[in-house]
Amino acid sequence: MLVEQKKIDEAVATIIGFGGTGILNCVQCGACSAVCPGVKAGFPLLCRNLIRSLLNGQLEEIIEDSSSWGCQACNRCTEVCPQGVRPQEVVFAFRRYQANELAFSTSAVTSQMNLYETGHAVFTDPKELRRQVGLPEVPPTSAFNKQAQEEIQALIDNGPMGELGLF
Amino acid sequence: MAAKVKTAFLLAGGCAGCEMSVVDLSEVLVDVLESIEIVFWAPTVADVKYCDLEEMEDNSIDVAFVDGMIRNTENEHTVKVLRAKSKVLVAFGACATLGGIGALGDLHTKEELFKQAYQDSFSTDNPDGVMPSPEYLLDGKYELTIPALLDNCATVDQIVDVEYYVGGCPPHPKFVGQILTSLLAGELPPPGSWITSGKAVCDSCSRNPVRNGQERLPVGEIKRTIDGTPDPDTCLLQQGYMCFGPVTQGDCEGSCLNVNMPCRGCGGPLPGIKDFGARCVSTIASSMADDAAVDQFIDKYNDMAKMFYRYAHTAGSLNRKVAALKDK
Amino acid sequence: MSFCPNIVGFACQWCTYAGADLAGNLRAKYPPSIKLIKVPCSGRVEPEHVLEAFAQGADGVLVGGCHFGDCHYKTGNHKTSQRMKIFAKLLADSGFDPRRFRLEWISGAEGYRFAEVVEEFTKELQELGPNPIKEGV
Amino acid sequence: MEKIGLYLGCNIPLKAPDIEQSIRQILPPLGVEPVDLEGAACCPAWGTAPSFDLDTWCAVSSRNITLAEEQGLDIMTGCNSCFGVLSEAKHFMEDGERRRTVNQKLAKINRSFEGTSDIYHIAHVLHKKVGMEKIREGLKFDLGGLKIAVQTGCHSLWPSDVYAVKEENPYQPTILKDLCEATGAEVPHYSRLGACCGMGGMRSTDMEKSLKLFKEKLVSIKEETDADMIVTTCSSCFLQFDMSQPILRERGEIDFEPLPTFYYTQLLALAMGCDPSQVAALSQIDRSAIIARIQDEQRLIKEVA
Amino acid sequence: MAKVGVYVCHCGSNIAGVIDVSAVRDYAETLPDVVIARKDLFMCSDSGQEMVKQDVRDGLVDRVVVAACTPRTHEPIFRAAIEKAGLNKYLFEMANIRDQASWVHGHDHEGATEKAKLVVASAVGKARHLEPLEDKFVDVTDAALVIGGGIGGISAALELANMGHKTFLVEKTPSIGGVMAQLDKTFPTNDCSACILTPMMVDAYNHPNIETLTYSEVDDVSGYIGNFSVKIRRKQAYVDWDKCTGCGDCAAKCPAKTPDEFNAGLSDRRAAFIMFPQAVPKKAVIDMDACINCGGREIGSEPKLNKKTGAPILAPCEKACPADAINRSLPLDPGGRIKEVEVGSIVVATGYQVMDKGWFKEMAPDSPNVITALQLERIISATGPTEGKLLRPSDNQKPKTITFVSCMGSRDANFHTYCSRFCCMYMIKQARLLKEKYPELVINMHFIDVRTAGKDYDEYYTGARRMGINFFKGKVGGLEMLPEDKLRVLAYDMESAESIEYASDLVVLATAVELPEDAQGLAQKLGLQFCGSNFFRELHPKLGPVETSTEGLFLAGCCQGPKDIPDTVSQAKGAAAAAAVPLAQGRVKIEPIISEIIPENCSGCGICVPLCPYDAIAMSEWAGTARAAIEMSACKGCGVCTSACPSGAIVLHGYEEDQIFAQIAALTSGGRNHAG
Repeated sequence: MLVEQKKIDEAVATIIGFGGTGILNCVQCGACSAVCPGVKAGFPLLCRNLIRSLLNGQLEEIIEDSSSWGCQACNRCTEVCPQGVRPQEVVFAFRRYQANELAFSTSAVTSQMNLYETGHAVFTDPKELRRQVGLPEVPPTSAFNKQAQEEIQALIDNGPMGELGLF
Repeated sequence: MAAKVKTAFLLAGGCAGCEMSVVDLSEVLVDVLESIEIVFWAPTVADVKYCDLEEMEDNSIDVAFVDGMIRNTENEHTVKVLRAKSKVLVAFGACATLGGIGALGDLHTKEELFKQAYQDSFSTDNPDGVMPSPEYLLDGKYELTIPALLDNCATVDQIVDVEYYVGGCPPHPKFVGQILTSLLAGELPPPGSWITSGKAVCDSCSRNPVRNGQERLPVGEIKRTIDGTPDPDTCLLQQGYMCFGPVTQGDCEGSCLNVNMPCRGCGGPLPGIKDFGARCVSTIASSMADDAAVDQFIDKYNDMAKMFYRYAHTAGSLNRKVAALKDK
Repeated sequence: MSFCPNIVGFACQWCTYAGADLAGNLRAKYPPSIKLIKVPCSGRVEPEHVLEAFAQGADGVLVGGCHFGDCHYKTGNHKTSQRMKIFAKLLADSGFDPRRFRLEWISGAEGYRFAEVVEEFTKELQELGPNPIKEGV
Repeated sequence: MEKIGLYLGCNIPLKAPDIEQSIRQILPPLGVEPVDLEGAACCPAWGTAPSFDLDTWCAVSSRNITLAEEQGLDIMTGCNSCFGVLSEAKHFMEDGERRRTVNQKLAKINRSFEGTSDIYHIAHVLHKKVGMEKIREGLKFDLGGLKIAVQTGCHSLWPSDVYAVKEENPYQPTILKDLCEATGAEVPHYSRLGACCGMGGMRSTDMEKSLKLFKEKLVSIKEETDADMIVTTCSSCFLQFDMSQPILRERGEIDFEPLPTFYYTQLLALAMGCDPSQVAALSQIDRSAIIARIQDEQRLIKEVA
Repeated sequence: MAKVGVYVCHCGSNIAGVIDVSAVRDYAETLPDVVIARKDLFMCSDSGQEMVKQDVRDGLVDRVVVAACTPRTHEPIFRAAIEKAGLNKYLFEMANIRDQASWVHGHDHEGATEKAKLVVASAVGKARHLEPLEDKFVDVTDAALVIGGGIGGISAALELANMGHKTFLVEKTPSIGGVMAQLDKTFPTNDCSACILTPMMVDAYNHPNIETLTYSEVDDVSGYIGNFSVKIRRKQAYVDWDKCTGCGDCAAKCPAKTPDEFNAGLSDRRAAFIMFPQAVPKKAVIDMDACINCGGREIGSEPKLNKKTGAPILAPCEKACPADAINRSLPLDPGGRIKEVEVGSIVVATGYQVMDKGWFKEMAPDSPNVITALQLERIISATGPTEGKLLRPSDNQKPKTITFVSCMGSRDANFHTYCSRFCCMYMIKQARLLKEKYPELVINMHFIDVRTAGKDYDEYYTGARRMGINFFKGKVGGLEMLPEDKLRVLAYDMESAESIEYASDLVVLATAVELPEDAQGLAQKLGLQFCGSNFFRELHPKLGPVETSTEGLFLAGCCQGPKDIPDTVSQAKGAAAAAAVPLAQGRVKIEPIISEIIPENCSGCGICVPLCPYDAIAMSEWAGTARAAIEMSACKGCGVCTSACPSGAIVLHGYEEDQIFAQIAALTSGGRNHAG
């Protein structure tokens, strides 16, 4: 691995730009990784190891790695971090970098489409089930609410997600 | 017999209380009049006109006393004339030296003052909302003028040079007597000075704990004068009644304290002190026990400017400059 | 166009002045708005000093002392706190914007904080504009 | 009766409406009136807007929060993920700069985030606002003798600095334990109490890794507690426990029958005597036997009966 | 009229790299009363100083302003220079244009230069009003006080005493010895702690120049270098120490139990107790907080009488004491008694405490088998609760696997950002001692990284690796409570980038070193300040490591920052040497930067009297009336009274009213409003 300052600066700036503002606080103690369910399950690039790669300037090299999408967003890392890094924000910042480069699994597209169209990331037609348990068929959510859906679409269109060409 | 000392009194924007103090000299005044000749005492006592003053020769008056602050164009004009006619000019009393109570009007705009005085006050009956105007044509033929209110109040020395200052609202008659006596004896401090004992009210106050060999304790609980009745023998400040005696020239010999009221500073600051209100804050705040007492104080006395600059607003180092901005 | 306000700072030599020196050691950047007058203790600062600075046209005045419990003279900063609390109210009630006056506790170990305080105060004064009495008189 | 905005999320109204029904049935008798947040959308889930753009995340979350703000209500969620996402978004919105930017977005749909609504999990509402005493008073059946393994779930524990209500020690959570014990049941400790169940992004990204984690947790429950059932306050954890136990069983990775799993309000609704066909109707694992044990006549509490 | 000379320093490029030094010099020349303005590459160099001295000697200048770095370091240097040239050294003022200008405004050269001009103008303004002042001298009390009886305090006291100075050694617990007395062995030599410490404790106690006051605390300190008055509260022991022989019979009979502090709470002691077997002095104490007043008899009340025999029914402790040292009928003052001593200098060696495990919620603090390293120290100590056998607290069984966790609360922004410095080493020591004694024990140690900077330290660590102790790089994230009171360790191995999980029987936390809670009160009494890490602040981290900003007050040991025993002893001896200087000199100089009351101007209001933090102001008779007066030697020159005096009667020399007003005038004179 070649260590290039330019690449390191670029990686750090990218992560900070996407919300991983604490990355430079990291002293690589590993406490985050010790409690991370993703690390335990075997995702190679989460928490301490992801931050290490980024601090080495390996941003482009790891862009296809799917570990970040295995992050449970549980924030155990944030709770134990002794330096206020908020490692989950770094993981998510990296995810955002990947997403904005369209480097994510196609299966993730469905939930974006669902969100855009129905306001619900998880969407199945609930009418039958709801009737069965004695509830009105239509829930009081955006699921069948045109105005609510338009509002969500306006919020998504008016931001980087809208520019990705998914919708 | 030596020539009598030519003396003048001018009331500027004041209440004439200072002149009452002169009159209160009673028999002493009779003795003094042996040695002085009143050449001008307007508009209160003598039947003289401003034009009489204007016609006098420059430097023809030996000593002139001005009481009251400079509040309108008339005050400003006459004090300038008097200055030219006088060898020695004395700013006499709290208003003339520091601004006095009336100067607190500078915390408000002219409009607010007029509205309050001519419209909103309880006893005013002015359904048409008529406001005084400097010029008025009566019946289409009589041109009447009244003095115009200045934008801001001024002390006498902010308008003309002043040789001596005397504090008090009003100056205590006994002290006035001493001043006149020393004037006549020619025992005067260098020009620019206050004629004063130079000591604080505390120095003559019988309640001052340290004069009685006791310790002065920090003030923990703050009281207003309406809170209970102060013990007449104990220091008022020590009891929590905010007394400005430590900060104030005590030529009054503690008149207010003698009737169980705390000092509010009419005597003015002690020699060498630049700003009465600011110094007063420093002293009074230092005498408090802790921040809690300070909070209690701020809570109980809601307007600090009217509290600490009650008599010294115009002389405050920043106030006149701030007042000049208020109508802008 | 923003202007560089002139801030007169009174700094106790044990804490805030030392903190300002530490900011230098750390090369912490802040605007050249503030100029410090060193005093032994913030308790040496009189309300008159602050008034004078404003009367002379200073855009802001900062009084800096030690944190409570940290005063080299045990309780000097408590007295400062008492005085300046009332004084700030006096300024406000006299019609002068009290935001131009700040009392801050900055220790000798807080170099970065000193820089941050100056940075922030400068920004606020830029928003407030120049001391109005400078033009007023 | 205290009103509170009922924020449903996605899973509960669309996939598990019996949980919704249980919430709607238990709250009024306990003195809380749930108010629908008409038009509420996804929180948005971690894998959507939060994975793309912070401001879009905050905008969608803030829109949901404004639905409650407009009615002057606080928000109550039943889903841990929603609780986490909304709480974190609100935390982000404390930054003035971000609040300005996001409010500019919201202005386009005539909304404005003010930050006046607090965000609660339904467990918090039951624990802090209703209280154990009132829960006990509302019971029809005493669950004494039943053993429950609890699963609090991640998103109401960490990071503790963003939550309006928090556990005294997030590593030893007690809120759900207290709630379950209020029904009379026993809630033994197990070592992987705080461990992740493997649901969420992990399950959609790598099913095998998710199951590996889940199995560890499940085994810890089985071996250390031998519980009669699992009770959770996270609708995602509920789905994992309900869907993945049969898979492990089928693969022969576990040698015991899947443990019936309930969302807490379902358990409480059953204990309060609600109709199981409405409040606990939908699950992969057959829960009829345990429901019968819960609503056994011998458990009837006299005063109520 | 003053003749002010202004000397502007380039400080190499430190100043000149940012500030236009020539422009500042040119500007200085235009200021009123400035007769000379010069510049030099390094004003503090010999040649720079010589330039000033020559101008003084030639009579060209009588006030000197140097525009350079901070007066906090360089004012003394220039004052000394002008004094050598024959000018009163207080006719000097510094303009700080480096630390507070060039170093912080590198992004704005023009702004920095303009600021430098104003700062110089301010210094000149003050200089014009400076008056000559004379140093004053006072005699010194030839005695020292050492606060804290740990290894630091003992070392300092012995050093001072051996130099011939009377020394009071004050310790708050019943025995000297401190934390070191609780330790089993010491790294890197594995010396038995008691074996090397106990002789020193005895030496100190028996030293003719040392008066050891244990079970005592400093109640109040007043005065100043050379003349401190100290009130020491000797706590009530409820045992007559003149009679007590330290036999321990009272403790043996006492029925009341309370956690034993010396054993870090792992065992109980009695209410009547001797702190530890090698205590010095070996005296019993009755802890009234724990005493159960046997027979319902409060201390200070007469015993009940036996109805049959009429004999008094004594408490077990009273009855047990063969030396008649315990008499519960005596109305002893619970506050103890105050002893007042006069000393010339003070060494503070109050030591540290370790954080409680309760702070670390992720570390299963409720488990009895999670312990602090100090607790393990007691477990492996022969005088400890298990008499040195490794048994875990939950079941008194020998653990098979033991885990060490470093950096608990140290290097952690949530608690203490600093490194506690000696944890790595003592963890390795404990692991080595255990592994030597129990080779079959599995020992896993988790570090962020291993820090072994010290003589023979790294060898000690590498040796531990060779002994078969397992080292993991990576901070432990948490513990989970397993059945049988075992703990699941959630750790991480940085080398393999994998998480680690295993069950451990005993977990040892190396919790951070911090000041004890009562340090705050002591700091107030002594006028000590705290550093960013919340230890007592030394005068200068490099050049004044044992001094404090209060003259005559010195620091030793962990109260100044975490240190191991060798460093503590070194610093203690350094502090003792520094504390001996004023005692040896016999008199000390008092800077004349102090307040003075002009009695002519005083109105006798007395406002200033309670304001003085040093009680230096009192009312006294002057010209037949009460006026305030300041005791010069007690004044420390804060100026709090000066600012409060309503009569303007108090002058703080060096910070006089006209000087400060001149500075304000200068700073507001030309304030440019440039685009920012």
